[in-house]
Amino acid sequence: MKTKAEVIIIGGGIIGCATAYYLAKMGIEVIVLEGSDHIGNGGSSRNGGGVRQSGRDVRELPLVMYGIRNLWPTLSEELEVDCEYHQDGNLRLGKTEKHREILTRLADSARNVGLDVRMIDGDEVRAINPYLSDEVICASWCPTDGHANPLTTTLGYYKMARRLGVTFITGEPVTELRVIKGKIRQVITPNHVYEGENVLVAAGLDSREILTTVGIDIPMTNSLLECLVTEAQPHMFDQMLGTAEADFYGHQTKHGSFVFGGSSGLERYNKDNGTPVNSSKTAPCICRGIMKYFPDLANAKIVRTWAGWMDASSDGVPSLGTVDEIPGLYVACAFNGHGFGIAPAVGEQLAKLIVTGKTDVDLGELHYDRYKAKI
Amino acid sequence: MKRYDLIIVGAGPSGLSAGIEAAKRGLKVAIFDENEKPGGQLFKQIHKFFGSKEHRAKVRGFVIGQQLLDEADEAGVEVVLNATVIGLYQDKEVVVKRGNEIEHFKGNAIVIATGAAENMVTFPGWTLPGVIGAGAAQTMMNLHGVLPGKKVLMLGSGNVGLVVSFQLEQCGCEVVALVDAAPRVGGYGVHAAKVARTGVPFYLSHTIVKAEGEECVTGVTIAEVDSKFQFIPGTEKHFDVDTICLAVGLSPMSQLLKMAGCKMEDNPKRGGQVPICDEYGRTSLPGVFVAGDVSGIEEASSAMIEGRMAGIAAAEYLGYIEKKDLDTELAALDLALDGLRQGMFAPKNRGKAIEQTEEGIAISQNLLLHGYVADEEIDRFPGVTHRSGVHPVIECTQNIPCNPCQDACKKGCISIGANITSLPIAVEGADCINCGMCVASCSGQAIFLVDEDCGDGTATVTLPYEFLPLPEEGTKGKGLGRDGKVICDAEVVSVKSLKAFDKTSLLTMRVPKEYATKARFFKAV
Amino acid sequence: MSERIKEHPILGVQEKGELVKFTFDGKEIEGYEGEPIAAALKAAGVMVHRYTQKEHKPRGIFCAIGRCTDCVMVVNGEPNVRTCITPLAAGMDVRTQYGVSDQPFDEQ
Amino acid sequence: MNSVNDRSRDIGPFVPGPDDDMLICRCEEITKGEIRMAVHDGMWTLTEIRRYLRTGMGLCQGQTCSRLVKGIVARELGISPAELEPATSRVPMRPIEMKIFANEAPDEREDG
Repeated sequence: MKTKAEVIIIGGGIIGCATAYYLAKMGIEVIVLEGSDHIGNGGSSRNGGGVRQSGRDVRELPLVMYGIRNLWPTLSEELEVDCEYHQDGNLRLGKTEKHREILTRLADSARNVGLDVRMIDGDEVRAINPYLSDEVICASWCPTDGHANPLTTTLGYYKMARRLGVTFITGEPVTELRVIKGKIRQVITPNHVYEGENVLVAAGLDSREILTTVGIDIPMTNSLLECLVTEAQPHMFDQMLGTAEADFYGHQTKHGSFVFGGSSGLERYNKDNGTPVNSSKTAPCICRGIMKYFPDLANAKIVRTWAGWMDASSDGVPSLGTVDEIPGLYVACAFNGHGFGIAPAVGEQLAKLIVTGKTDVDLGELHYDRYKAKI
Repeated sequence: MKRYDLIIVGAGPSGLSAGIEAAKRGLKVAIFDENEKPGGQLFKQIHKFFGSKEHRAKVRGFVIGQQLLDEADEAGVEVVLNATVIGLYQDKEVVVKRGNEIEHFKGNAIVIATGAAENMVTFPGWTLPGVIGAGAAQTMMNLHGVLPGKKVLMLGSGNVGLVVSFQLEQCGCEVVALVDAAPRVGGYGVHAAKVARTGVPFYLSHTIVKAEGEECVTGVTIAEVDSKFQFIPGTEKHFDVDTICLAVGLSPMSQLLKMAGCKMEDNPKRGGQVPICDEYGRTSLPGVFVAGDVSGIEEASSAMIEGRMAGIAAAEYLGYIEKKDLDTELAALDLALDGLRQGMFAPKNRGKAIEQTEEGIAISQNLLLHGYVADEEIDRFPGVTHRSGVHPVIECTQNIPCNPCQDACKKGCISIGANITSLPIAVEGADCINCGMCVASCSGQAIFLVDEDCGDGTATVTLPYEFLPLPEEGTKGKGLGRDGKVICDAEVVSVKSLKAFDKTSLLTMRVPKEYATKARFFKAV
Repeated sequence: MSERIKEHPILGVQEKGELVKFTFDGKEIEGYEGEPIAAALKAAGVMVHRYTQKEHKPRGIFCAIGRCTDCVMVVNGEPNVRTCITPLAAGMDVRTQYGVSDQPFDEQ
Repeated sequence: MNSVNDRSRDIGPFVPGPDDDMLICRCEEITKGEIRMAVHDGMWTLTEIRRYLRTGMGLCQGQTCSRLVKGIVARELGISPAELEPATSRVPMRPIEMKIFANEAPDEREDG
């Protein structure tokens, strides 16, 4: 079994798979180590599928805008899989004046960095999506947002990277990184020692523990998110949806089912029993939330619910790029539940960074060492 | 949140049994079942059960279902129907869909008794309307009173395939063939024999090539397979049928346990994905128990005992009984369960080709290959004797755990002995009074009362008959051999339908005396 | 209704609810109140419950106990109703399901 | 416990079979050939197969096809079906209308 490569990537989620794919395209030898039994087993397979710019922190906006312009439109062809990418806009819905304030503030700051997003009133919302209830009084509207299928996209990156010769090893949880002669060198698992000149840590929440072994700490914690999916329904709409209150988000898939995510408000206190498990309270709460916005979906049957952990950082945006103090070490973690839409751009830019030392999009604001005390 | 001592998921034989035992020991018990009617598969099982008295042998499945319900009611078990358990969450929380709302409950202990689901096989056309599971056939005919089809091909010669084939015939369907890719009949020989003698041809080492039809099944082609299950060209056989029934095994329905985080294993001997548990159903999750098919595919009789064990174990877990009482009670049930797990169909013998009975008699190869014991093989079994006057002929040729015939005969004509799986012996010198109780009590319908020589060149054969219309005295027809082929003329000379026979009528036919040892079924012409 | 079992040798004559009228694709047919919709359709000789979304293939009763979901139809306007476990009621509007709609594919 | 699985292990080339067009997942209409091909594309666990192809993600949630899919994947990988972990089961065990899932019965304590 191969244990040496130019780049070792820790984490077989969409970030790890995409980076591996773009590296392999540049002719780089890569090993990807995944701790669980399955590729894409964390947030990559457990998210709502949003490919959106609106509602994001301005520090990560340039990266996601880059991806939507340059990568998403041709991704299905490139990965030879149907990523089910739809660019039909994102409605972020509001039901109160307080919601309007939140949405307006987010829209204003996004427009400042060049995003086409604007506030619209209830009637205009229903002109775009006639199924929404009268409770909706406003929304931010970003026509270039959309959604895609996170499962096929993640596994599509994996398939193509594997085809290009990337070695993927699952069931290999990393326990330690080792710096040798001042540079990152070894990646230790219970079974093997892997060696590479460059190491990317893209292991979601586990990144924190792994990075700790070389004295790097990224302040993040886990938070449970839950999703549900309905049976296939006749086609209704193609927009991605979210709400100011974040009580639910989601879209109708190509298959016809609706995928919705949401929360109960009790997530922070969820019991951590080793695997993300649904709370008995959340799905009913998400259903109640959805029905207020879409009364027509009351009869749609839920066929499945699932939960996943998001890696939440103290300031809500990821840590991305070079770890200056340890040559050869890179990080990509703490995506705060919105890592899917941004993943193609992250993978492509990280690959460039590792190979050339440069990126097209400035990653400066996402530097791992940015966390400061409040006073 | 509403809390019970014990929440049981599934009101089938094991769930009800667990509930009864737990409630009797003081536990507050609720059983949730998604179906409109309780009893699980019991209410579809219209044949008499095997086993001994303590296993409720010779009682029909649906009657056992009613008995269990009555006992549960008496013990104070709350049986909640139309109640779908949609999830088993942390802290032993059960969420139930009932009517147009969901309810949250907690159990101090939980018994999962969700039973099994049918396995399926694929062949071109397997998605056509008219291809159905054997369970679907049973549900339609025995619960809803609707014919599953008129001409049916059955795939699968295990007990389910055999029993359901017989049931199909009982409600008036024609079973055109019983097919299995295996080289030997998988279920009890007695079940096979009662189907074969009605004229159903068995095709072992055969499987379905394709189901035919555009909108629904109109026909089926089968072909012989070699030892690697590959079709042998030129062996194709076509049948016009409107229904293809699949009876190719069961898998434990253990999803709730996996969802709850129970340690699971894939155990082919137990039928697939099952929770890792001890002999009393304790899983890796404290206070979560399992019973019945969900922890390993067996018969309903074993499921009932496993259920009782889980119910008693739950009572001890919650402090309602002492550890020493638990040990005593479980030891007794262990014995009962052990009795059922003996014989050539015991779980430990799954997949083994048994050549000889426990008595050292060669197993009938014809029975394994064609579903019936050949005329020249039958005499070697101890239940088959020849003598003057009416006497029982017990065509029970495999070691299965069953002994009601021994108790049925008050004259001591039939002996099995202490070992419940032994072949019944027709006792020399005992005086048969032609009461017919043995014939009616045999769950395998394998006992006949024969008078080989009536003195006028004829013989009489009394056989169990569970079909409509019931022939009347004087009806002329044909005698069929064990293979279901017409072998002689026959006339019905007596028809007895006593309450004690429990719906098995005893039909006595007169045949030429040279057919006394061969004619085993009657068909009116 | 030749597909109904009039009398069963073991179970006798089964008790049924009241005979009621309902419609299948607009045609009026009869069934017993409370029995599964699928049983009433089977007794009336209906085999095809739906045509699949991708391949437009016919499907009907398969498991008859609400698990396989092959027998789903559009009932009173609601698609994906498991007819094998949904009790029949008088006046029900039962329609063949095409994909997830009651409109044939060429009209969707 | 997870076991090390090198996804570069040679499982041989994809060889088309005569029954590749056999439907396996009845709900989502996925064929044997699609499942076999997915294995050769690297989908080596039942969870990955499901996520990639939607087998077992339909109305019945895999109750009919999971055993069949398991057999096909195992054979393609040259391993025993028992070595393949079944895909996770999830709430709800049966499809449930949103309005019912949303409608939680009041707690008895609140009823008085």
